[in-house]
Amino acid sequence: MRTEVFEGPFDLLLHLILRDEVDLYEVMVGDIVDAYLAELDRMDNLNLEVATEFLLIAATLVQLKSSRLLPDSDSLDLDEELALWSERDLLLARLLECQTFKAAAAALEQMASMAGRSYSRVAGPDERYLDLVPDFLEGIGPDDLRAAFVRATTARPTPRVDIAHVTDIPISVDEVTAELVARLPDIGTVGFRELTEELATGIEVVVYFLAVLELYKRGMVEVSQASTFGNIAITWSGEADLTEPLVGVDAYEG
Amino acid sequence: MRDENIEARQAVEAIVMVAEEPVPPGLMAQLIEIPTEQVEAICSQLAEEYRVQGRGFELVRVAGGYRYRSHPDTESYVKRFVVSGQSTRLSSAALETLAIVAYKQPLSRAQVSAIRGVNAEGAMRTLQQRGLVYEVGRDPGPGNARLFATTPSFLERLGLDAIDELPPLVDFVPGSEVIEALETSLMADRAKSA
Amino acid sequence: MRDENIEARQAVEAIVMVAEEPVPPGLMAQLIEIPTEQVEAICSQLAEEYRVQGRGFELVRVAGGYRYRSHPDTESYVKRFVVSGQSTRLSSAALETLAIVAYKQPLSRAQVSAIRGVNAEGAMRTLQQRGLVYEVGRDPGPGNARLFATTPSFLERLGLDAIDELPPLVDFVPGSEVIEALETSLMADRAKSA
Repeated sequence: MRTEVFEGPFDLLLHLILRDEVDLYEVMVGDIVDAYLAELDRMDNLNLEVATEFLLIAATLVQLKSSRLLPDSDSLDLDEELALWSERDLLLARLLECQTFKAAAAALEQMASMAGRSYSRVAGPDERYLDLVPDFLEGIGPDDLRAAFVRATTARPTPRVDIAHVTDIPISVDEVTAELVARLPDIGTVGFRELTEELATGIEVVVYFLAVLELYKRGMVEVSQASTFGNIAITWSGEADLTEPLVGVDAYEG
Repeated sequence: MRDENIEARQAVEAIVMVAEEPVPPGLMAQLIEIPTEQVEAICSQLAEEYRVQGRGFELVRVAGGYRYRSHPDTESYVKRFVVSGQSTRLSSAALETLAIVAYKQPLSRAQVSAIRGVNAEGAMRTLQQRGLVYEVGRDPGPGNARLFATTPSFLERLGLDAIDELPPLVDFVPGSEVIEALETSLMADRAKSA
Repeated sequence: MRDENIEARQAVEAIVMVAEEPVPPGLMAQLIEIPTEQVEAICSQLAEEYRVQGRGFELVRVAGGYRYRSHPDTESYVKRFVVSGQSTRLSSAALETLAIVAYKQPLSRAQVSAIRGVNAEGAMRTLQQRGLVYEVGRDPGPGNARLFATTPSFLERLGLDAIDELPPLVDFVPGSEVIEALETSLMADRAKSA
């Protein structure tokens, strides 16, 4: 068994779902964000695409999840409902495909390790025949040589993308939730934009958004949005449920 | 006739012995001037002889041709001998990417990325560098994306003669319990609000 | 005792089969953990068996070690095979190694390995054997590593007058990479809207 290194959002999702047999909507998004951030921390080398793709998936999941968290989810119109269904189907199909190739990869590895017990003969003709050998460089020109050089030298180190702004995120959903519980009673009402304007990255904004969702789910804040895409007003409802531990808030059954 | 067959047998053994890559039976047939079927028959006969005689090597058919390789039972000794330069294991990311290319070839990097859900550039580059995957052409459609396929050396690494010897992909589709788990978890929302 | 001997015989056959150069009996003795005399005895026994069985290859002692080679009787076929050029295409690993030597010469094997990211011993040996690369001196620094360069015959085969006629590396623009990146993001967009 290799050490668990999650390659991307699908991988992590599969792992969380299959390991714990969890309801995607119960544990989920916060855990996935946190676990994914932890993985990003452990990667010393990250392609920016991975992070971007992750945000896309996270957004889809947040959308799916919030449709259940919000009390008026029954009033979704048919189009929105259908759209959610097709997103679900798409996600399911992709997860299945991902899982299929995981299993295929394991089988290939098995085959390779069986075949790897044997070593091929590569000695070639002995000296007696060497002067008969036609041009080894047949069909190879200077440009092919340059291409080979470039291949050999650029292939190895994967280009490093500066990811300081991604890996340096010091926050988790739990932490932000706790922070908001501490800050909001004094502030009263605050817009989501103001709350997040100092954040450097999209992932941090997602983390804040999830934290707000959790507080809303627990009845600790009221949220309202005047218009589509408008600023979300968050109001402390003053009913802190201090008997519930805040650790693992995301697993809380709402 | 009998002498001729002995000569052909010897020629097959000699040619495969000096080759650096699997030798296609058709090529041997041309060089020895016998039908390809006879080459094939000689090769299976030889392979069987080596097996019966308990040789430390075997004659195998991989990647479309015949080649000598050490017998798997001798692994521990040969391993000590060839310690240097042996390829390291592939990461699970590279392996999954390789599986996708193997089953879906030819395909573009973007298609691989779409299936894996993460960018596959790095893994594809590793596989190309290891000589397991190579560029076979361009997509005739818009964009003319480069298309990739597995190399003969990939077949050899897996001990396969041809790509259609891979176990069918359908064998790896998750079992119903896994599908159910995924489905339940994705559909929970629906069930609860119903 | 008899089983042990069978295992040792198999090990000898396997090691000599995968070796690229004659294998000293002392080395095999170490690897198999038997006396050198026993290795020698096994080798003469095997050579005799192959002779009696009329194999197309022989086990010979040359340059202080044992190696397999094609039987002299098969010469005409082996010649045809070698001349056909199918035996000896330069592998992509060898070509990349050659390119590194060509552009960075003179340099040591260790430096080649460091650039390629994999052990380059085997590839370097192939290139030397084929007269494309040769030893030009020793590194004056610590270790006194052997330094290698491409041969005049290499230049000749590439149709070059001097090594500085190789296409410059600086103006190499990885245009294809850029196109590929665009492709990927276009693909992602399509996936999103699907």
